[in-house]
Amino acid sequence: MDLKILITWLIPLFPLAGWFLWGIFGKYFKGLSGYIASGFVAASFILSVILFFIVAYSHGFTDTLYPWVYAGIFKAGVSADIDRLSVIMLVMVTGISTLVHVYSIGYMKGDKGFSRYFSFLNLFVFSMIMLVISNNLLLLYVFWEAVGFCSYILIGFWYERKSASDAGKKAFIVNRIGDFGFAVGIFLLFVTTKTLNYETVFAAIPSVPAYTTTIIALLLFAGAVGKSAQFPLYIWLPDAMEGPTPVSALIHAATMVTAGVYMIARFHVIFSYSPAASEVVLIIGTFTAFFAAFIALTQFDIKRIIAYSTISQLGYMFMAVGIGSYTAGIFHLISHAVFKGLLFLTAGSVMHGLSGELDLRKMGGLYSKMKTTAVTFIVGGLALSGIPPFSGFFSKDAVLADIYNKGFYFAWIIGEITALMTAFYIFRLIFLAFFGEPKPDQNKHAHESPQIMTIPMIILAVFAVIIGFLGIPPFNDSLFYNFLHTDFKNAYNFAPFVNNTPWYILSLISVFAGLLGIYAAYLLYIKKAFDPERIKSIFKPVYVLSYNKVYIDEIYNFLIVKPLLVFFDFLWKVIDVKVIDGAVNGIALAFAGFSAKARRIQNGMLMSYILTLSIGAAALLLYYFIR
Amino acid sequence: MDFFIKYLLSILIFFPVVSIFLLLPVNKKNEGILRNFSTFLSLVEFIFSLYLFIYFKQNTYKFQFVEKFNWIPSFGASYFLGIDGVSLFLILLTTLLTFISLLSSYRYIKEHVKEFVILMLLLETFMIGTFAALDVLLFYLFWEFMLIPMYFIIGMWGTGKRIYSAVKFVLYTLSGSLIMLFGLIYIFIMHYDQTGDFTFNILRLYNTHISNGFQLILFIALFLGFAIKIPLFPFHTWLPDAHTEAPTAGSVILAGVLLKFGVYGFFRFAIPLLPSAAFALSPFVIILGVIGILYGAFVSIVQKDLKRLVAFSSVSHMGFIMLGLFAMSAISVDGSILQLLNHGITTGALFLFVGMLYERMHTRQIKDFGGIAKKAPILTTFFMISVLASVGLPGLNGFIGEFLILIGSFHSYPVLTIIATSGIIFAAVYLLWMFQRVMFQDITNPAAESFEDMNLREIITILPLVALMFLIGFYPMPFLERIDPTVLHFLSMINHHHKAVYNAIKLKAGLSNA
Amino acid sequence: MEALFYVFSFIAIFSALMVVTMRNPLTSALYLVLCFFALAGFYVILDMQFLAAMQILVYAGAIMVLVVLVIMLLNISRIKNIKSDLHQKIIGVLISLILFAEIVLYIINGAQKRPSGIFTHALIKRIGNTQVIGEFLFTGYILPFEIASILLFVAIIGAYLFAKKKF
Amino acid sequence: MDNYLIVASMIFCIGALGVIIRKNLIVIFMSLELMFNAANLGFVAASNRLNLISGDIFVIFVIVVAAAEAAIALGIAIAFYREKGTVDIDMANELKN
Repeated sequence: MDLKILITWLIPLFPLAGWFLWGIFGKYFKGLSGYIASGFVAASFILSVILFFIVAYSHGFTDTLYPWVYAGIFKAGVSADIDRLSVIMLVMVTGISTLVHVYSIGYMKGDKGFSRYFSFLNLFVFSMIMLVISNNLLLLYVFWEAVGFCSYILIGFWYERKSASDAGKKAFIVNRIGDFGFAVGIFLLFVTTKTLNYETVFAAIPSVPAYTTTIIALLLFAGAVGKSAQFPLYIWLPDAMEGPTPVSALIHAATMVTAGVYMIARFHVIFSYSPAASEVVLIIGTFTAFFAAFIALTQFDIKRIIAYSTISQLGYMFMAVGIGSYTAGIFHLISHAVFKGLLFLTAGSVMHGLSGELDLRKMGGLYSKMKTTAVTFIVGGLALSGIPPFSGFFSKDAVLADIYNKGFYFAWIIGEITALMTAFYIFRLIFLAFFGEPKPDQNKHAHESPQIMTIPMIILAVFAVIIGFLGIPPFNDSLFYNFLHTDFKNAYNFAPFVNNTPWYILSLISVFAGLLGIYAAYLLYIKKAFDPERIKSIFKPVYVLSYNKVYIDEIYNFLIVKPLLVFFDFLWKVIDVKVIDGAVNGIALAFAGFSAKARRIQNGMLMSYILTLSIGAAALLLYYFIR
Repeated sequence: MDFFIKYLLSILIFFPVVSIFLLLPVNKKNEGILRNFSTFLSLVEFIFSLYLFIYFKQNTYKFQFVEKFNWIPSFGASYFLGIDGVSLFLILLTTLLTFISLLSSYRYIKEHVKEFVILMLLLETFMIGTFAALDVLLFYLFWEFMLIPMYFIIGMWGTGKRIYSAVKFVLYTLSGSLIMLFGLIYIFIMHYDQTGDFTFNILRLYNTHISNGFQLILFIALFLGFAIKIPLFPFHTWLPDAHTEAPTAGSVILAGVLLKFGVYGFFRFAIPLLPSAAFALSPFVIILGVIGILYGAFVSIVQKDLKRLVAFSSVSHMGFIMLGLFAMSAISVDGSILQLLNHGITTGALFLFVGMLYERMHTRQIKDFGGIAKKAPILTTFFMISVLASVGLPGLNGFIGEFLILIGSFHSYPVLTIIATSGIIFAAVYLLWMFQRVMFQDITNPAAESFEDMNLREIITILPLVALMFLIGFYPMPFLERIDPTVLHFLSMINHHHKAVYNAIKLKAGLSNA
Repeated sequence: MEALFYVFSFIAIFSALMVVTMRNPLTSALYLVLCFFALAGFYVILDMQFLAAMQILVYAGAIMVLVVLVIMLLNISRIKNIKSDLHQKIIGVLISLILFAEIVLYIINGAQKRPSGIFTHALIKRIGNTQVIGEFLFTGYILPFEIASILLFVAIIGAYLFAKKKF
Repeated sequence: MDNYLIVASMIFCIGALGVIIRKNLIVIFMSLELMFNAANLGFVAASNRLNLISGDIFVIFVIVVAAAEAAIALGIAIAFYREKGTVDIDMANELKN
C-alpha cells in the first residue's frame, strides 16, 4: 500500500480506536484516558500535517478502502478524496481537536463521565475526519449525521439535567430537519446523475438543467442550514451551550458547524452552476449574520453571546460561498475556528474559575484574578472584531471585500453593520467580565485555570495572531488563495468582479466599524459615559426584542410544536383508537351483536326448541307445497 | 455431512420438534434445566442455520437446498422446500431471534416454563417452514399453524388485556389469510385449467396467465392476507394491542419474524403471481405505506406506554419496507429486504430493552422512568445504540435499508418518497424524546434507585443484535450480495410476466406492430 | 274391511288425543296402549300380521310396561301438577293444525305412484308375510340388522348408566 | 291408501301437539312414540300400496330404535327426576348460560 494511502486511513483510525477503547475499557484507564485520547488525536494531527505537505507538494488522490453499499446500479464505497481543501480541513480539525482534548483533561477533571466524554470526543473527531475526506455523498451524509449524533450526545453529556438532555434532543431533531432536505437532495442528485461520487457528479452537473441543479443545491443547502445553524434552523445552537464548554469550542464553533460551509465549498460545482441557489445562500447568510449579532447584543450568558457570535460569523462564511468566493469562505472558516475556539476555551476557563458561573451580571474585574485567560480572551475578541493584525481582520475583510467588489452592496452594508455590532457585543462581554469593579460575592475564590488548560489557550491565541498572515497580501492574491484556488477551478464563475476597489480602502472601513463598536462598548461599560439603562429604555422595543431572542423559540413552539402534538394526540386517540380500531372492533361487535341476538333463540328451554322444530317442519312443507 | 447439507432445510424445520421431544421427559418443576436446555437447543438450531449461510452460493438467483417429495398427490401438493437470498436471511433471523427470545425470558416467564419453551420451539418450526416452503399448500399450512403457538404465548404469558389481544390477533390475521387462501386456490385452479398441470408448486404457478381484471381481484384477496400481517396502515390495529400485551419473547418474535411474513408473502406470492395487478395497484399500496410511515411516527410521538410506542414505530418502519418493495426498482427492493432484517434486529432489540425495563420496574409507562442512565450505564449504551439504529442513524443498520429504499423509490415516486423521508425526522422525535424521558434526566421514581444494570445473560442476549447493527451499518455487502441476484431475478421475472400479459392484450386488440 | 278401518281409525285418533290431553300420565299411558292396539289392527288389515304381533309385543308389551314402571317409580302426585302455559297450548294447536293441513294437502295433491314392486297381496299371502320379512331381513338388510343389535346393546348400557345413582 | 296416510298424519300431528304443549317429560316421550307409530303406519300403508316389502322392514328397525330410545329416554327421565325432583321440562335449562 502506498504510504500516503496508509497515512490517509490512519488519520481516522486513531480516534476510532480511541472511541472503542474508552467506550469499553474506560473505567480501567481512569484519568489516563484523557492523556491517551489526546495522544491519539495528536497523532492524527501529525499525520494530517504530513499529508498536508504531501498534497501541497504533489497532488490530490482518491482511494477506496472497501466497497460499502452495492445494490443494483447504486454503488458507494468507503473511499477518500484527498485534495487541498480536505487536507486544510484535516489539519484544522485535528489541530483544534488536539488542543481541545488537552484542555478537556483539565476542564473535565473529576467528572464521573470522564472516559465517556473522551470516547465521544474521539468519535466526533473520527466522524469529522471522515466527513472531510469522504468522496461520495452517501459517506458524507453518514458522517454528516454522525457528527450530529456526537453533538447530540455531548450536548446532553450531563444528562441528569433536563435542560441539557432537552438541548441535545433539540439539536438532533433540528439537524434532522435540515438533513431531511439534504437527503432528498442526494436522492434527486442520484436520480439525475446516477452516481454519488464527487468526480462523476461534478462532471455531470454542467449538462444538468439549471432548475434541477437549483433544486438540488437548495436541498443540499437545507442540510447546511441545519448543521451550520443558519436562520431559520439556528435555534439549537444557543441551547447547545448546555454541553461542556470544550465541546462547544470544538463542535459548536470550530468544526461541526462549519461543515455546512465546507459542504458548499466541496460542492462548489453544483452551487456555482445555480446562481439562484447561491443567491439564496447569500441572503440567508447575510440575514443570519445580522440577526444573530442583533440578539447577541443584549444577552448576559457569556457562552450564549459567543454562540450567537458563531451563528453570525457562520453567516459571513455563507455570504462568501454564496457569492462564489470559496477560498475566502474557507479562509474565514479556518481563522474563525481558531479564534472562536479560543473564545470558547477562555470562556470555559472563566467558568472554571467561577465554578460554573455564566451570568455576565455577576462578573467583573476578573482581569486581576485570571490574567492569562483575560489576555487570551482579548486576543480572541480583537480577532473577532477584525482589528489588524489579528486573523479575523484578514479573513473577514477578504469576505467583505469580495462582496463589495462583486457588486453585492446591500449585503456589504449589512456585513459592515454586523461587524460593528460584533465588536460591540464581544467587548461589552470583555469589559463587563474582566474590567470594572469585582463583584464581591462571586469573585472571592476566582482563580486562574491550571496550565493544562491555559497552554492550549495560549497556543490558540498565538495562532489567532499569526494565522491571518496567510492572507497576506489581502484579497485575491494571498498565499492561502493561491494554495487553495486550484481546487475550485471547475466552478462556474457566476458572479464576476465588477469593482476593483483596492483592499486597503475597504479594510479601513471595516476596521473603523470594528473600532467604533469597541469604542461604544468602552463608553458604555468602562467610562460609563451613558447609562446603559437609559439607552435600554430609549430603545425599549428593540431591546426587548433582542433580549428575548426575537421570540423565535416561542413562535416555533406555539406555531409548530404545540399544534402538532395536539394533532398527533388527536390522531392516536380519535383516529386510531376510535375510527380505525373502532371500525375493526365494530365489525367484530356487529358479529357479536348478531350472535347475541341469535343466542336468544337458544334459550335452553327444550320446549321452545321443539316449537321451533315444528315451525320449521311446517315451513318446510309449505315450501314444498308452494313450489 | 453431505446428507446434512442436502437435507439441511428439513433438519432445520424439524429439529425444534425433535427438541420438544427431548424436552418432554423433563419434569415440569425443573425450570432451570428446561430453560437452559431449550436455549441450548435453539442455539444448536441457530448454528445449523449458519450452515445455510456458509453453503449458500451467492451469485445465483436459483433456489438452493431444494428438497422435493410427493406429499398429497391427489391435491398436487408436494413437500417442496428451497431458499433464495431472501428467505436465507429470514430463516437466519428466525433462528437467531428464537434463541435470543428464549434466552431473554429467563426472568420474565415464571410460570408454565415447560409449556412456554415448547410453544416457542414449535413456533420456530412453523416459522422456518413458512419461509422455506415453495409449495403453496405447505406454505399455507405453516402460515396458519404459526398462529396457534403465538395465540397461546400472548394469551398465557401476556399482561393486561391479553386474552382480548390474543383473540384479536388471531381473528384478524385469520380472516385475512382465509381470503388469501381463496385467492391462492383460485390461481391454482386457473393454472390447472390452463395447463392441465395439477400442482401447488409455486414456481410452476408463476406461469399462470390471468387476465388483468382477475388479477386485480385476486391481488386484493392476497393483499388482505399479507397486508394484515405486515401490518399496512389501515389494518394495523391488532399490532399495538398484541405487542403491548405479549411477553417480551412474544413481542420479539412477533415484531422480528411474524411481521416479515406479510412482506415475504408479497415478495414470493402476490407480486410474482399477479404482476400486472401489482404494477397497477402499486401506487395505492405505496400511498398506504407512506401514510403508515407518517401515521405510525405521529402516533408514536404521543404514546405513553413504552411498548405501544415501539409497536407503532413498527408500523412506521413497515411502511418504509412496503414503499421500497412496491417501488420495484432494484435498489429499493434490495433496501426493502435488507430493511426487513434490520427491522427484525432493531425492533427485536428495542422490545428486549422494554422487557428488561419492565422486569425491573414493573411498569411500562414512560412517565414512571427517568434517570436510568445513572444507574445502568451498560443498558443505556446498548439501548441507545438500538434506538439510534431505529432512528436510522448512519453507521448502523437502519440507515442503509432506509436510504436504499428511499433512493430507489425516488425515481418512480418522487413526491411520495419525499413525504416518506420526512418520516426520519419524526422517528428522531419520538425515539429520542422517549429515550430522554426514560433514561436521562433525574430519577423521579424511587423504584429506580435500586435499578440493576444488565447481567451477563442479558448482555449475551443483546450482543449479537448490536453486533449485527454495526455489521450491517458498516459492511452490508455480505447481505446485499446475496440478496441482490434474487431481487434482480424477481424484478426481471415480474417485468417479463407483466410484458407478456401486456403483449397478449395488445395482440388481441390488434395493436401489435410485429 | 272399510268398516274395520274406520273403527280402528276412530280408536287410534281418539286414544291419541287422550294421550296428549290427560293430566295423569298413567291414564295417558293406558290410552297409548289402546292406540297401539288400534295400530296393530291396521297392520292386520294391511296383511302384515307379523308386524301387528311385533307392535303389540314390543310396544304394548315391553315399552309401555317400562313407561308405566317409570311413572310408578316417580312421585305421581307431583308429576300431575305440571301445567302447560296457555299461549303455548294455543301455538301448539295452531302449529299442529297447520302441519296437518299441509300434510293432507300434500297427500291429496301428490301424484299417484304406480305400484312398482312384485309383492302383491296375493304373493305375500301365498308365501306368508313372516317369511317374506324374514328373508329380506337376513339377506339384503343383514348389515342394518346387525347394527340395530349394536344399537340396542348401546342403549342398554346407556340406560344403565343414566339410571345409576351417580354418574 | 290416502285414508291411511291421513290417519297417520293425524296421529303424527297429535303427537307433535303433545310434544309442544305438554311439559311432562314422560308424556312428551309418549307423544314421541305416537309420532313414531304414525310414521310406521305410513310406511306399512305405502309399502302395501306399492307392492314393496322395504317399508315393512323399516318398521321393524323403527321399532328397534324406539325400544332403544325408550330405554335411554326413561333413563334420562329418572336421572332428571333425581336431579331436579320433577320431570318438568322447563327445569331442563342447563343449556342456557
